[in-house]
Amino acid sequence: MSDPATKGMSMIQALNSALDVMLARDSTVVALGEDVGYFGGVFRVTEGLQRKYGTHRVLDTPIAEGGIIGAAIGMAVNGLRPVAEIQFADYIYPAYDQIVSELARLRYRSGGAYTAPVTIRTPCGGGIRGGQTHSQSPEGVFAHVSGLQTVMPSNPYDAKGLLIAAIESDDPVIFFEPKRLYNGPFDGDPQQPATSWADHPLAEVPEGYYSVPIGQAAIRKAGEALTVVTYGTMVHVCLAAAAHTGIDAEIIDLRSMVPLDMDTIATSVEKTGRCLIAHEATRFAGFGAELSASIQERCFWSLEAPIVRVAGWDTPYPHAFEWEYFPGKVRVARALQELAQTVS
Amino acid sequence: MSDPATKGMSMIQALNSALDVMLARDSTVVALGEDVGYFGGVFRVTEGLQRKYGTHRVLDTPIAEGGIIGAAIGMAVNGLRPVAEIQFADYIYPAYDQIVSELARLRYRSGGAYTAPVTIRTPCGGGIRGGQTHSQSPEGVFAHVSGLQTVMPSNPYDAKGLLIAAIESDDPVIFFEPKRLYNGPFDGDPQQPATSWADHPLAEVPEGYYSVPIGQAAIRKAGEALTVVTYGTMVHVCLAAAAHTGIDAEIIDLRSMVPLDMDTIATSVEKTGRCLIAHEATRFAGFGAELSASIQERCFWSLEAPIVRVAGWDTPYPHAFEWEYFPGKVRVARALQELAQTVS
Amino acid sequence: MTPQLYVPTVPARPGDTPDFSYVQVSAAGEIARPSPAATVAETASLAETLIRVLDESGQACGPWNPGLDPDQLRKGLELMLRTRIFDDSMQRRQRQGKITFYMRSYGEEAVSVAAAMALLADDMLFPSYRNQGLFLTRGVSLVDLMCQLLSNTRDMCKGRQLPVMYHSGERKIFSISGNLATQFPQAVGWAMAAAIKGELNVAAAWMGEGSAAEADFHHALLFAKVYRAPVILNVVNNQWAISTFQGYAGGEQRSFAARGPGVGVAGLRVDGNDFLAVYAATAWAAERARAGHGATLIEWVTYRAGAHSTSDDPTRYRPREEFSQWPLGDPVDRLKRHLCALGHWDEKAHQELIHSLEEEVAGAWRDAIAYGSLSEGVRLDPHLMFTDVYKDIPPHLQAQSAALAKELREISAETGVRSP
Amino acid sequence: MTPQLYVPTVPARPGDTPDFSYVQVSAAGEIARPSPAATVAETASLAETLIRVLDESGQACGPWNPGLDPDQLRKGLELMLRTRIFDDSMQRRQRQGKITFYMRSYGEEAVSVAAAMALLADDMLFPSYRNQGLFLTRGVSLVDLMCQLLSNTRDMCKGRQLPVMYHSGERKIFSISGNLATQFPQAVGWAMAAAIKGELNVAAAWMGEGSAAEADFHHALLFAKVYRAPVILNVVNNQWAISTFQGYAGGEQRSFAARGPGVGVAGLRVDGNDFLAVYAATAWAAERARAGHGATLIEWVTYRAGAHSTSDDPTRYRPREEFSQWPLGDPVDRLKRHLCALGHWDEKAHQELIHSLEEEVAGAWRDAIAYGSLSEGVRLDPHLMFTDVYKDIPPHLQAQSAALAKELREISAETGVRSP
Ligand SMILES: Cc1ncc(C[n+]2csc(CCOP(=O)(O)OP(=O)(O)O)c2C)c(N)n1
Ligand SMILES: Cc1ncc(C[n+]2csc(CCOP(=O)(O)OP(=O)(O)O)c2C)c(N)n1
Ligand SMILES: [Mg+2]
Ligand SMILES: [Mg+2]
Repeated sequence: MSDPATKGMSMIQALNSALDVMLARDSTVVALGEDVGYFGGVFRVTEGLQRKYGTHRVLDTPIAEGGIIGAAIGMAVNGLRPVAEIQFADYIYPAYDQIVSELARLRYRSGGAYTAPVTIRTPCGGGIRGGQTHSQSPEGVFAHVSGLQTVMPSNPYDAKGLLIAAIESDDPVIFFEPKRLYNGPFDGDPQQPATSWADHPLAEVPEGYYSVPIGQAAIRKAGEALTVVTYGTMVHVCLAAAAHTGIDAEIIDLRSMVPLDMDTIATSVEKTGRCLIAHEATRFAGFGAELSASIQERCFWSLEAPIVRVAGWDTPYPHAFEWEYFPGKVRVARALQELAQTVS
Repeated sequence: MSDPATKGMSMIQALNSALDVMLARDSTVVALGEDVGYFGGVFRVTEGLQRKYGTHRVLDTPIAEGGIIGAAIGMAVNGLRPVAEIQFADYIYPAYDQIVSELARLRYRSGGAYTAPVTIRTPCGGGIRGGQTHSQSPEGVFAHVSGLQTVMPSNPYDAKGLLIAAIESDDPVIFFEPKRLYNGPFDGDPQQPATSWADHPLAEVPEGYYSVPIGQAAIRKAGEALTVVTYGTMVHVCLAAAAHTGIDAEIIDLRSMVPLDMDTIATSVEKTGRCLIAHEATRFAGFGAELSASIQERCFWSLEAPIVRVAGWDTPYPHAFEWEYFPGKVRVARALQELAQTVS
Repeated sequence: MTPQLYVPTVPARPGDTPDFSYVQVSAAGEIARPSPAATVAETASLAETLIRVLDESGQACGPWNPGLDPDQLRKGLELMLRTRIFDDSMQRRQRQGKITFYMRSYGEEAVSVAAAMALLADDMLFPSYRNQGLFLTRGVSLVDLMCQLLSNTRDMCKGRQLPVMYHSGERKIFSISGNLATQFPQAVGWAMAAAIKGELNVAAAWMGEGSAAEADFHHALLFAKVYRAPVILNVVNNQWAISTFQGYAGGEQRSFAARGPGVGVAGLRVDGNDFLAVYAATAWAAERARAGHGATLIEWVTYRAGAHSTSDDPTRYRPREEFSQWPLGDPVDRLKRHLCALGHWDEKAHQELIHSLEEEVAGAWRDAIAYGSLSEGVRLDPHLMFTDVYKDIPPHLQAQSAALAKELREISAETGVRSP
Repeated sequence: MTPQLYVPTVPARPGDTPDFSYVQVSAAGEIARPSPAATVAETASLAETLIRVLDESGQACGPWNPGLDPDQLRKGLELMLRTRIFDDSMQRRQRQGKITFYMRSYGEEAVSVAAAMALLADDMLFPSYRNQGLFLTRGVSLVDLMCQLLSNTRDMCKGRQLPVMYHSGERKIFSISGNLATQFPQAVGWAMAAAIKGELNVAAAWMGEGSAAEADFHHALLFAKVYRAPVILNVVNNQWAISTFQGYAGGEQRSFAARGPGVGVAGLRVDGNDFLAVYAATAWAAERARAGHGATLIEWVTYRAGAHSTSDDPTRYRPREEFSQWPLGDPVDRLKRHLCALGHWDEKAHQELIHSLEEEVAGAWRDAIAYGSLSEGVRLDPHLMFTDVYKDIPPHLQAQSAALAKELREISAETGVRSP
């Protein structure tokens, strides 16, 4: 089903391409959100799409996240496949009720009579000096809600393939886009100059249709010493930290939090006996807690050391202390070293 | 500071008494919410208070949870101590943005210049045939949010003492009231006749002012074989399951999820080497995940078996299958037996 | 003057004499009927008055008279009566412990029945929990509704929803949510999609006046205005939201309908107990929407004659005899009087109809109960709990389903009881 | 006719000629001024017209003329100019990389300055991010504002907030939120508390017209109506919300002010670039609130003359020359012309004022930068990150603070760099 012609794309271009492909293939696909139409979105993910598909397929909306999702649910019930953008994940909470009480439960409560295949795209994460209201990673408060799928790609190839899979999914998807990765990978060291996606192997993206299945993790680096379970921006940080320490880590990029690919995780942890979980979101009761709990339930007898979580501190994301807050290369590297050295 | 005269009270009476005491002691305390005024609340927790303190201290509100919390924040900024009722925890989501983005962050973002000591009371949990929208336990999606305290009492004594502590706290509190316990303890067996609080030792409640500190767990039953960490209705279910199985469990009633009393938990788990976590909320990425993750981080070397979670299934709370859904005595007993028997 | 907090007045509490002087009533036939293509400004006054067709003597008056034929009128009467008799019967079943919960629409039957009759079969309905008349008018069978109430083996909701939270995929009636107001922006989105697809169907949604305080009401109105969505937004002002009087929802000295023109959407305030007015106003709004002139907000002035639900006791917060003093009367009585005045109906026919409907409801109950209930007879398979969370059952739910199966086997092995 | 989705018209996009024919402008002095004690119905027409005082020639006309003395007028002009010069200077600092982000209020200065002058010092203000004039008028020092922009050691927000998200506890200005609209119901709650306590202060809140789509706007209006809260709800209609034209916020053929009367709250539509009209309308609403007659929704018609923020490039979505065609002109120019016409001001005084304000701003910057910035000089202690999450630092945050301390020590030991 995949088109062989590929092109180097940034994550923004890859996401734009996913929308372009799906708007062209499927007349029921519509995109909507604040500033997504004429302007093409504040991060330019929907650039050019309204010009190409018209104001009825790519809609500017009022600034009302609850209204956007409420309307998107209704559209989906009437046979469309809406892709709604929430401008920043920090601003998704006004839509929380429509997502949790309605979108997640419609199929269930109606015994399957009604469904709403809505995709909600939203930029998340820090590293762009956005301060406490442009940096959040709220995947944890969606992962807890039965009925939703939650996805977070770490590279252009997955971003496009997963977004297409999300749009095609008959279940709702919360699609988090780590905004720090929009224009290039980021290894967590703000002192280094920013890099672009050019020449990154996972930025070589098919121009046409393909999809990456929701619910399958990817092993970004095989290794024997320990397992790192992570997603989003932290994939790159963990790769850099492993390289920096020279520790032979196996690095798993979850790609989807729900459904969770526990088999890939467990196979690795059973092999290595050690596990580090990394995410940008605050630590307490974050998604890393579920990972840790599930892993120890399944792999307890293989564990040679406690499972370690590296995450954002349990505070809002402060503007001035962005790099002291961000779980960067140094923090991950230190944790890797300690974990590798723990003697059981 | 405590008044020695005590009286047998149901949890509803104890909560009412807490509000009564605080409305009388502190002229800045106000209570507000849907049907809380003239009617006294759909569960009658605010019964008689408007008559006693007037329509300016005990307010009926429009049906707009977001508006209620938004207004309560503003009242608190202007020197009041509002106690807002959300009629069912299932209906708290329209207020999620005001809680997460505003209530939880005001002190932080203003460098301490502004604070909002709001208490949000809300009935949670199942067991009353309420179906999927009158049975939820959403503590997990609040525990993840820095800046909030989350509390859930399991008996009248704690309910009154913790509610007074919550109202007096200068930080916001989400105060969950397990509605199945309003009128009596519940051991999780729906075949048994309902019991009342009469004669329960923790239903002997001081009539006057006292408080139970937020952030301190209580050991409900000392034991050596394993540790049970739980809260709310499940405290009673776990006590019954332990009695049923004869397993010498140490049963910890958290009372507060945030701040979490890890010292009490760790002391116990280090002693017993085994731990079961029980809550009614759905399991995946629920608060039990944080408990499991934190416990294995701190007590890993003491653990003789994997930490076990018993929780609601990862589905909405279905009307017809309430008892198949509810993590009742049988499910907990089975898990206790397995945990006690796991050989390391 | 020392400031003090203003709180809305509640005209009468238990022990007081009912006082409906706050209800502004126009004379039947008095209000003009502009073209459904009129601008919002041209219709603004309609949000302030009360559109009425049936007068006290049972005559249909004025430009809003929809001119229904006797068959349609009799059908309307029958559907309202069927709704009421069904409601009363189900309330009794709840009192007998056969179902766990019930909510009647007593006194508000016209709002649902006449609206459903005025709309087309392909128009999409987004009801609240007090619109059983929509289901009956669209022909959903009593047995199907009862099986939902019983959470039995034929429950359309597969045991997941509280009683009354029906839906009908086939009859284009949306799934009722326990969460107030959420269906409003969804209806607007549905209507936007119809316009996007170039289809002629309209959407209609209902909520109570208390619910209009919720954010979703505002979002719906605003999106409907911005995109001129072909939707009818119905606010059923039955004066009460559980114990809370409509003044607390903003109804004091201000109609709910006026919020429409406030935002730029046509607003009508209509006698909700006047079958003909409900029909005519709905038809007007549907014509307006279908012709591309946009949405209408309709406030139906009515009275919740019964308790909020079977969990409620209204004598704690309002005078017992309020309904008897309600200035807009009873919708069933009023349509009956009209039909009798026209010579198309009489007391005997009425009693026969009631009798046959009671038989029908009783018969349907016998059929429904054969599919089991929560307490007796066959039961739904508990493993249905794990389906429809997602389209396919993911691995973690398969594992949980298996764990439950084991639990249930062990319990029945030990106790002979089929459930924990 | 085949239905199709309606979408609002945007009068001009890049390359088009600016078109402001949609803006309904009344003549200065034309609109009557009812008593602040008037009923909502008596004031309803004020939501549809445009209250203006200053005419094209700089004369103050009609009943809304607040009759300010020359000192007040000069003070207003100076505060608007100070705001503008501060804005321009900070925007340059952002371009130079000295601060990370900035948002100007260019073209909207009167909305904040005149309002703050018309209110009492104990009235509580709930600003949006485009109300710096409130802070300057209340006398918050430039240095304090700059230190916030710099997230430096004297930052009132202790490094936590994005630039421009100020507050002033002392001057009763609430903390600005990054989340749009959330301050609106909070202001209503603050006002309700004032009434509960029997205090005479009013609250005032500001948001953009785009933000009025949010639920919080609706909640605020409704709670203000129900409890007659002493609050002024200001919607600054500057025509744009980032790239989104006000028609998408519901402004097409409908004023934002009309949403007030729609719900039962007084609504005024006012020329926001007319210093005298802003002063007068604010004073009217404050008097109304203080006397217990309830809230007012005020729509200020103005134009966002600059970019949305330093992250924005408006030439991508609107004609570059729109502001020059804006029918309500520039608030600074208009007040200047008025003062000159009265003989209380001249070009020389104006240039001297500009010069001295530029000096003042430059001097304040030198003072502010001495407290450090994100990239140079002394820095805030990163452990401030862990304070104020709660009143006291809980154990888990103490542990995290200690972990960070260790991390920072190790980093500086290894690299000599003070931060990761
Ligand atoms: C979001 C939400 N908040 C609160 C409730 C609890 N509740 C159920 S019905 C009701 C009253 C609704 O009144 P109204 O909208 O007037 O409808 P009516 O019952 O009169 O038909 C309330 C508060 C709910 N179901 N959902
Ligand atoms: C809840 C929320 N949604 C979205 C945003 C992103 N955002 C910031 S400013 C803005 C436009 C606001 O426009 P308007 O209210 O008209 O104010 P103006 O900028 O014109 O002063 C948007 C969409 C946000 N900050 N908060
Ligand atoms: Mg009602
Ligand atoms: Mg604007």
